Amino acid sequence: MTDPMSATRSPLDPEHGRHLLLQMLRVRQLEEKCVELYSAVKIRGFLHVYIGEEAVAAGVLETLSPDDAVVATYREHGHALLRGVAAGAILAEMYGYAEGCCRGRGGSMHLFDAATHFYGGNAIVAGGLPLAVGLALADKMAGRSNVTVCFFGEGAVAEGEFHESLNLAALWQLPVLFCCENNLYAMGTALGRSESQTDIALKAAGYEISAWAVDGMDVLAVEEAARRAVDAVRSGGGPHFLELRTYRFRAHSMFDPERYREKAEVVRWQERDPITLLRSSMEAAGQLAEEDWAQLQADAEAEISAAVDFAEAGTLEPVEELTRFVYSERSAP
Amino acid sequence: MTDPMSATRSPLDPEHGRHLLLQMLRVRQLEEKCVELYSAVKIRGFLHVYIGEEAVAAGVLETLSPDDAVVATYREHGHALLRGVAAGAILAEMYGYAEGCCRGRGGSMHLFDAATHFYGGNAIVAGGLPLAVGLALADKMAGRSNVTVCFFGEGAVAEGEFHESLNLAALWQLPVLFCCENNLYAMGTALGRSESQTDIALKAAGYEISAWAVDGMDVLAVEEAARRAVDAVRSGGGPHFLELRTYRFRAHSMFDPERYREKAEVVRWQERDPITLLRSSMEAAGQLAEEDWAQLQADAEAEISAAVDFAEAGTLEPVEELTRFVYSERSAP
Amino acid sequence: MKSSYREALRAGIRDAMQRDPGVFLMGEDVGIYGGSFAVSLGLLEEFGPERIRDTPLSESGFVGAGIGAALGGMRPIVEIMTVNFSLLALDQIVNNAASLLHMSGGQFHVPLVIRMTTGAGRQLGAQHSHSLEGWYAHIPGLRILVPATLEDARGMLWTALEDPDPVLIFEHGSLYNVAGELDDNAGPVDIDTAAIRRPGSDISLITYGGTLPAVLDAAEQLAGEGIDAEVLDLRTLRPLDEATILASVTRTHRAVVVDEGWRSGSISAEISARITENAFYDLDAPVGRVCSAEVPIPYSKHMELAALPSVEQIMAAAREAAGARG
Amino acid sequence: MKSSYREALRAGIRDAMQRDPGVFLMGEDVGIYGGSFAVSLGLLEEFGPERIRDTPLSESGFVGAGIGAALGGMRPIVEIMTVNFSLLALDQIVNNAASLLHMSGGQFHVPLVIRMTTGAGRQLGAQHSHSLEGWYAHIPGLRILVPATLEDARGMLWTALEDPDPVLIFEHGSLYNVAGELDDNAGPVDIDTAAIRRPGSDISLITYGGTLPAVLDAAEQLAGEGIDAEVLDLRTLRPLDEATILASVTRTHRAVVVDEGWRSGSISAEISARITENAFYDLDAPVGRVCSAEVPIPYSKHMELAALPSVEQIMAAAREAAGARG
Ligand SMILES: Cc1ncc(C[n+]2csc(CCOP(=O)(O)OP(=O)(O)O)c2C)c(N)n1
Ligand SMILES: Cc1ncc(C[n+]2csc(CCOP(=O)(O)OP(=O)(O)O)c2C)c(N)n1
Ligand SMILES: [Mg+2]
Ligand SMILES: [Mg+2]
Repeated sequence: MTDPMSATRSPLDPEHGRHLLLQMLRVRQLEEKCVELYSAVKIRGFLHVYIGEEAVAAGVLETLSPDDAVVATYREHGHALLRGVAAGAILAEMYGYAEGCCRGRGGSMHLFDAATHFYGGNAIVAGGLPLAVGLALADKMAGRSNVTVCFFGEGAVAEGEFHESLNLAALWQLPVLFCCENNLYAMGTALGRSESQTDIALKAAGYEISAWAVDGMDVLAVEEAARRAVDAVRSGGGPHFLELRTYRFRAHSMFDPERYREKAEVVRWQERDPITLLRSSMEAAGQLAEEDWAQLQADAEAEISAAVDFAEAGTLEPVEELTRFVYSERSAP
Repeated sequence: MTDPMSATRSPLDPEHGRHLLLQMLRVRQLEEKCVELYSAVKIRGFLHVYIGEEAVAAGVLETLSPDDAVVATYREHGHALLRGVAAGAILAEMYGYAEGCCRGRGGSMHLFDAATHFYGGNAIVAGGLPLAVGLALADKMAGRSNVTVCFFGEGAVAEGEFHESLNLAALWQLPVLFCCENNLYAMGTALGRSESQTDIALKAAGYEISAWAVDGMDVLAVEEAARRAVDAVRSGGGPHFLELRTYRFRAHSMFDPERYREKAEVVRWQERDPITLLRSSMEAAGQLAEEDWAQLQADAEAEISAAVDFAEAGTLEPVEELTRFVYSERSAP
Repeated sequence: MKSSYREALRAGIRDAMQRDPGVFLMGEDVGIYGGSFAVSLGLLEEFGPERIRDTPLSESGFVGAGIGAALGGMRPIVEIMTVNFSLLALDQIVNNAASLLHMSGGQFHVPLVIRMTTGAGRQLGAQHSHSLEGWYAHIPGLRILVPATLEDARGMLWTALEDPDPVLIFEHGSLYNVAGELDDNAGPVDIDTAAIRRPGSDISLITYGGTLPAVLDAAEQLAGEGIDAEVLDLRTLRPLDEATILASVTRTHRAVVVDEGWRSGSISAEISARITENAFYDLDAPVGRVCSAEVPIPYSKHMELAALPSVEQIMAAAREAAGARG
Repeated sequence: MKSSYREALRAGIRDAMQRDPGVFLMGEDVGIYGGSFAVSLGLLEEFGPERIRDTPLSESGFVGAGIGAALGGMRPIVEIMTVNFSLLALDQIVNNAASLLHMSGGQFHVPLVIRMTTGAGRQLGAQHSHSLEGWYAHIPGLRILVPATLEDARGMLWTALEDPDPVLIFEHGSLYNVAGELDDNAGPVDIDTAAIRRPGSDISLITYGGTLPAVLDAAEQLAGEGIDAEVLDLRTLRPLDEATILASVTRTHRAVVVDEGWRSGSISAEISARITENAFYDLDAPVGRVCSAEVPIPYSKHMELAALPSVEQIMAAAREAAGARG
C-alpha cells in the first residue's frame, strides 16, 4: 500500500461532492439540534457533540458495505446517523422514549442498531477496541469478507486496551480498520500532556500496522484514505490504522467550561470547518450553485425537524419492562 | 547516550570477574537447591527458577546503590539474593516458616524485603510495572536521586499495564530502568506468537524511551549496559529500557512438560550458559585458576547449604497471627 | 459557613495538601480542567502541576503508580473519575494495594487514598451509573469510606491519609451540589464509627452515602404515621461498625437496610446476615432490604428512577417490618 | 467410564467443538502448552490453531475480543487462567458483556462463555488464590456456574454455550484431579437448579464447587452424631435457585452456608439474607456461615489451611445451629 496522502487525487464528481456535503450537514444539524434540546431539558445525561469533526465519519462511513460493522464511542450520534440509523430513532433515544433505537435504555452515549451493524456507543474510553477486534475475528473465522471499523479518540491511545487490541489485530491479521479521531484533546488534556510520543500513526506502525495520518477536516482526503484502507483490509491485508486529524469546535460535553484552550485556537480551527472547506472548493470549481447549497441545507433541516417531531411524539416504555433485556428472553432467570 | 553495544569494552578486572562469577553461581546453586527441595516436598506452590538467566540479575543489580528500589516478578529468587536478601530468609520463606523474609505469607512468588528496598515478587504478569513507575515518581517528587529498576519477562509486553507504565514513565521523565528479560517464551508461548512486532527494544523506543538490546548471556555486557543506563537515569535522563536477550534452561515452572520447544534448542542455548561463558573467557585470559573456580563453587555451596540449614530449623508462625498484617497494626479494624 | 459537598471535599484536599508536602492529587483532568466533577477546581493554581497532577487515560497505570508512590513514602490521593472506570484498575487495587502488606509479612504499607464518584440518578446510562462501593467492601486490606454529609466530605480525607493502609472514598454523584452549613472549624473526623443521624425507637433504617437523604425523608414521613425510625449512617463499609448496628437493632428489634447497589450480593445482604447472626433472638421481623433493581441502570428518567431505591419503597419496607408480628 | 474432573471438562469442550463449528477456545497457553491446568491438552492436535487459539498475555484484549466474536455470531469459550487475572478484564466483563443486551434495548446478545480456575488450597499465595465467583454473582447480566461434580464439569459447558447471554464457569483448582465414575452417556445438564447431594432432615448445609467435598464429609460425620444434614449444591450462583434453597430450609428449619469466599459480602451473606427474608418464621436458628478468613490467602500450608473453611468449622456451625433453641 502506498500512502494515500502522496497519491494524486481523482477529480471530484459534483454529485458525490454534494452527497458528502449533505452527509456532513445532516450531522451538523442533528448535533446543533441536540445542543438546543439539551438546553431545553429534553435531553439529559452527558451529551458529547461532533461539531467540527463531521468529515471523519462522513468520509469513512462512505466507504463501507452494508454488512460491515461499526464500533464507536460516546460521541457517536453522527456515526449512527451516517451509518443509517434514523435521525428520529436517535433523537427519540435521547428523549428516553420507547421509540428510541435502544428503547430509551441507552441514551446519547449508547446508541446501538442491529440492522446497520452499529455496535455502539461505548462510554468507556477504549472499551470498544477489543470488541472490534472480536467482531473482525468472527468475520475472519467465518470466512466473511466484512470489515469492522472502530472509531475512538486520541485519548484512548493511553489505555492498555488500545495496546492489547492493536497487538491482537496485527498478530492475527484481522480485518479491522482503526480510526483514531485525533481532535487534540481528551476532555481537558492536550495530547502532549498524555502521550510521551504524540505521533499517533507512528504508534500504530509500532505494531506492524499500516498507518496513515490524514487531514480530518478534508472529507475527500478522509474518504480517499478510508477507501484504500478498507479495500486493503477487505482483501486480506490485515488491520489498518488511520489517524484523522480533526478538532472539536464545541466543549467536550455540556458540562465543560473549556478552561484548557484558548478561544483563538478554536477560531483558527473553525477556519478549516470541514463543511465550509468542501463548500468553498466546490463553489470555486463551479460545482455548487447557490440553490444547490440552499437545497442541501433545506434537505438536512427537513430531516432533522421531522426527527424532532418523531421524538416529541415518543412514548415511555412501561416501567414493568425495566428488568427486560437483562437476560435474553429464553434464558430469563 | 550512545548505544553501549557499540562502545569499546574496558578490560576486565579479574577480581571483579570472579565476583560476578560468584554472584551467578550463588543464584544457580540456590535455584538448583530449590528444585531439589521442591521434589522433596519441602517447597510447595508454584516454583519458577532462573537457571540460565543469571547474568541478567547479576549484571544489572551490580550497578545499583543501596537506596535504589527493585521490583521483580515471580521468578525472582535470584534478584532477591543478589539484592542482598539472605539466602536463608529466602529459603525459609519457601518452606513457609516464620523466619522467611515474609514470615511464610508470601512464598516463592512473593519475596519482599524492606531493608534492601526489594518490592517483590509479583505474580501478576506486568503487575509490577506501575508500582515501579510510582516508586520512581516518589523519588522524583522527593528530590532523591534514586533509581528504580523493574524486571519483567517479554510476555509482559503484551499486557496493557506495560503500555500504560512506559508511557507514564516517559511522559513524566521518571527515574526508572525497565529491564525486559526476554527469554523468548511466556510459559509455552513463543514471542512471535504473542507479539506482532517482536523487536522489544524498538517498542520501548516508540514511547521515546532510550532502549538497548543486550546479550543477556554475557554478564559483562549486561553490567556495562546497565551501568550506563542507571547512570543516565540517575542523572536525570528519564526512563531507560534494556531488553536482555536470554533463555531459561529449565521448564517454566515445576508443572511444565515443555511441549512447546525442542530439546535441541535448549541445548543450543546451554552452550551459551552465562556462567560457562565468563568462566571460559577468564580462563582463556589466565584470570581464573582452577583453584579459584573451585573456591567460588565452594563458597556458593557453603552459603546455600547454610541457608538450607537455616530454613530447616525454621518454625511455624502461630496460626493466631493469621489475620495480622491484613491491616496495619494501628488501623486494625 | 455555607458550603456545598463539592466545596467541602475541596477544602479537605486543600487542607491535606497544606498539612503534608507528601500529599498530592493525581488523576484524569484534575488539573487544568478542574476535575470532571469540579472537585479540584482551583487547586492547580494553588499547588502547581507537580502536586495537582493530570494523568493520561490509564487507570491501571496511574492507580498502580499511586500504590508505588505510597510505597515510596508519598501520600497520594488518586482520583478515578467514576467507580465504573475503576474496574480498569481493579488488578492494582486488589492484587497489589490490598495484598502487599500481608504478602510481605507486614513490611510494606500502602498509605494510598483513592477517591471516586459513585452512583446513579443523573441519567448517565449503564456505564456511568454503577454503585460498587459495597462490592469493594468484600476485599480484605481495603478500607471503604462513604461520606454522606458535609462534615464527612470535609473531614474524612485527612484521617484516611493518616491511615497506613489503602482507603477508598466513594462520593455519590448526586451529593456534589448538596449545600448546607459547615462549621468554620470543621476538620478531620473519625472513620471508624457509624453515626445515628436520627434517633428512633421503632425500627432501624440503615444506610449510607447517596441514599441517606431519601432515608431521612422516609423517616420524617414515617413519624407522621406513628413509626419512630432510627436512621443509621454507616459512614464506613469496611470494616463495618457492627457494634453500632447491633446496638441500634437490639433497641428497635426491627431493621431495614437501604443501599443503591444491586440487591444480590449487596452490602445490605452482609448487614442482614450479621444482624441475623448476632441479634436473631432480638428481631421481631426479618431484616428488610431496599436496593436497586438488578439491571444495568437505564438512561431514561422514569426507568432509572424505577431502578433506584425510592422513598416510597423505603417507607413500605419499614411499614412491613414494623407491622410484622413480634 | 473412569474420569477425572479435568477430563470431564475436556470432554465437554471437545463435545461442544464437535457439535458447533462456531465454537472455539481462546486463552493463554490453551494450545501448544496444553492449558495451564492441562484442561485443553490434546485439543490443538484435534481442532487446529484457529479453534484452539493461543492468545498473548492480554486479558482485557482477548476477553473483549471474545465478546466481539460472540456479537459476530461465534460461540467463543474464553479461558482465563485464574480468576485472579480476570480482574484485568473486569471492565470488559461488567461494562460490556453484562450490559450490552440491556443498553441496546435487547438488540445485542453476548453468547460468550468464560471459564476460569478459582480457589485456594494449593499454596499458591495471595495473587493466585482468590475465590471471587460469589463476588461476580453480584453483576446483573451474568450467569455464574460452579460445577462441583464430574457430571457438571462434563455437562454444563454445552448448556452454557446454548445460552444467549454471557456465562462464567468457575472451576475450583482442587477439583481437577478428583476422579470417579462418569456415565458413558453423560452429556449436557441443566444450569438452572440447585441439587440436593445428600438428603437430610435436621439442617440444610448449602454450598457449591470446591467446598462441596468438605461439606459432604462433614455431613457424614454429623450423621454419626445424630444430626441428619441435607447437603445442597448450588451449581449456579446467579441466578440463585431460591426455590430449592427455601424448600430445603422450610423442611429442616436450620441452615449453614459454606463457601470459600471472604465472609464479608460473600454469596453466603446473600443466601443468609434471602432465607431470612423469605423463611424467617420457619427458622429455628439463625442462618450460620462458614467462609474463608478475611485475609489475602497466605502461602504457608498451615496458615492457608487455617484461612479456609474446614470440616471441623462446618461441623461446629452445624452443631450450633442444630442445638439452638427452636
Ligand atoms: C476508561 C474511562 N476513563 C475516563 C472516562 C471519562 N472520559 C470520557 S470522555 C474522555 C475523554 C476522551 O478523549 P478522546 O479519547 O480523545 O475522545 P474525544 O472526547 O476527544 O472524542 C474521558 C476522560 C471514560 N469515559 N472512560
Ligand atoms: C496477568 C497474568 N496472566 C497470566 C499469568 C500466568 N502466567 C504466569 S507466568 C506466565 C508467563 C510470563 O512470561 P514472561 O513474562 O515472558 O516471563 P518468564 O516466565 O518467561 O520469566 C504466565 C502466562 C499471570 N501470572 N498473570
Ligand atoms: Mg480527543
Ligand atoms: Mg519469558
